[in-house]
Amino acid sequence: MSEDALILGQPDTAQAGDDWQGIAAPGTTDQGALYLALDGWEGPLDVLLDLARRQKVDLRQISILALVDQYLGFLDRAKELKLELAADYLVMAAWLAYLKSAMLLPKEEQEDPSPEELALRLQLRLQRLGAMREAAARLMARDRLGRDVFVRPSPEGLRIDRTTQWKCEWFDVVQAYGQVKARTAPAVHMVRDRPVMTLDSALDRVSAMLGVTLDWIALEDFLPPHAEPQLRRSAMASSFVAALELARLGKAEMAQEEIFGPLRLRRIRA
Amino acid sequence: MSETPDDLHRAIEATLFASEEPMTVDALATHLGGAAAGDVREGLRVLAGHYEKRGISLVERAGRWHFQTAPDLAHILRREQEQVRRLSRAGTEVLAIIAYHEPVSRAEIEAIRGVQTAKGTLDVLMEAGWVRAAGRREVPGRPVIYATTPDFLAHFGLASRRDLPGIDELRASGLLDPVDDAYDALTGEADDPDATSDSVTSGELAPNDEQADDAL
Amino acid sequence: MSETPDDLHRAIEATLFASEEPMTVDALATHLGGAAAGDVREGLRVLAGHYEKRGISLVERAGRWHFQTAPDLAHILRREQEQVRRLSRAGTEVLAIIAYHEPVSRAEIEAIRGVQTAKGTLDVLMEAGWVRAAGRREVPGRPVIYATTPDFLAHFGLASRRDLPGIDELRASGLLDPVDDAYDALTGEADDPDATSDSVTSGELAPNDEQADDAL
Repeated sequence: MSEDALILGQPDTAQAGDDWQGIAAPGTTDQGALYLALDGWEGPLDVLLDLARRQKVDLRQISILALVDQYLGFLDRAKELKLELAADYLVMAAWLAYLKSAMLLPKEEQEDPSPEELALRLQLRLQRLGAMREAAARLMARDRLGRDVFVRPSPEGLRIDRTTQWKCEWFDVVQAYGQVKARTAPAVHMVRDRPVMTLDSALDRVSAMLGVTLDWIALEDFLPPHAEPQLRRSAMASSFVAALELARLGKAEMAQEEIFGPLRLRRIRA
Repeated sequence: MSETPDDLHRAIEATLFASEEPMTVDALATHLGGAAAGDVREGLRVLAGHYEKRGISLVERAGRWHFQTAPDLAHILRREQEQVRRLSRAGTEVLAIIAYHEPVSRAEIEAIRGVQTAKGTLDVLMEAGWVRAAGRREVPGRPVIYATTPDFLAHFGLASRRDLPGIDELRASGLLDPVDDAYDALTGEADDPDATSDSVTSGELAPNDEQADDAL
Repeated sequence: MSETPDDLHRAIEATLFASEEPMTVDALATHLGGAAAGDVREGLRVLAGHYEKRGISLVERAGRWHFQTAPDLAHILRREQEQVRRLSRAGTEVLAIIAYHEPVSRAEIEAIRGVQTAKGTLDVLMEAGWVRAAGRREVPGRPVIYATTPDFLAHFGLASRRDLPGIDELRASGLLDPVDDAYDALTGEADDPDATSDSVTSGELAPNDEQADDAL
């Protein structure tokens, strides 16, 4: 088969199948002595499949007993040749020996699972491996690209040149310029005129109002009426400080009946 | 077809001739400035017919079209040095198992082959561009599963996986089913309530069956 | 020629298709196992006739034959695809500055914008055909100076640069007022590394300010 040439490391077993000369014999030496090429086998199942094929019947009809004998014979010969066998070959041998002895027992003495079942499962596995091996061979024998059929070695290739059409509106340009100018124009910082009542003016105002009467006056009443909230807060703060200052100078006295209660102020008679 | 091909046929011909890669109908339609996919498909059919008996063929592989030399002329074209990657026997078997069973996990491949798969085997197939990881199987361990690629179909001259040699027969005869399924089918699972425990027992006896059980 | 090409024609066809290089009649004859040169020459003539009206042509150049795409279909191999893209904010600003101040150097543009200008921004404007290099400024370093093109005027429908609104007009129409939104948009711009770092810095400072307020 032509695909053999493509397969590396394959023992020459496909042809040998027609002429079974013993075990896995890729050939014989001049003396006719067999030699084994265990490297070529892909494990015990591979050996079993090859042995089964040599029965020259459909894989569904193979004799498992004959197969077991052939496998055990294969291993015996390997031992004679003092070949080192991988453990899985020996495990398979032990299992097959067990299978053979079970199959030779009268039916009623057979254990569960029955040897027939084990034999059938082995057969099914060999069929599957055999099917895939055949499929692989058929696949490899197809007209393969680069071996049997060829594409153009160096096609020109299809090129798509992408060009960009840039889009921008007149207004965008003008607006962008405006924003650049606005952003980078020298900035002049001006502090806003905030409505405040200075301490001096609060002192003047509170002193003047205290001079009018000897009664207690609530601090709020010193504030300018109708003042906007900001000015009012400022006036409250400066009037409070002014009241403290007047109290310190002995010109006024302060009273508060409860925490956060209204703060009252009265002139001290000189 | 007539001796004077129409413009669309000529355009498809030229495009596929110059393309570095096989092209789908859609890719062709897009490249040809939005030709109707139906027209392109019909054009490809006509062209494939025209080239049928020539030294060049127009072929479809995995839904993508390309020109290649006629297979029967292999003998005059085969190069001194084959450009085809040489695969080991393990490589060809693993490739076949993936192609006929895809998607499959490594354990499932090993269950069929009865041996462990060398690390390099799958790598070689993936490097060749014939096999790819196709996700994970949602079973304990979440094993990676493998499938073939469009390049695989192109290389082996297959229009689709349905063209895999003998796949219908293999499927019909149950040879693509796992051993356990085939066993149950053969023995009739209904009258064999112990079938499950049996298979576990046999798994213990035959070391290689463990892998098969893992896979299932 | 007839619809069923003869074997020699098919062989020539496949050989030229798969060949790395154009081939002479002699090389073809040799490759085809010693076909008569006369037969090959005649075959090439017939094939060239067959391909005359197709999307692929068989041509002779300096005594060597090869297949090529039909010359009138060259446009299929190289398609142009146009996409419309909006000029970036940075691009628009640089364009505006060039239009108002031309000819300007890059350093001058940056001085006016207050931020560095990415190299690509000017490239885009030149690719768009709106800006051109207009010589060099005769100062140390001889920087390239830029100006707008006639295409710029045409695209924006301007008879001349004098049609651009003046600073006073911009002010009158409110375009010189700081626009918070526009500034925000600007600080988020990639072309504007200073603005970005600024915004990051202020972002870092802001939380501390808040803490300071809380403390009072």
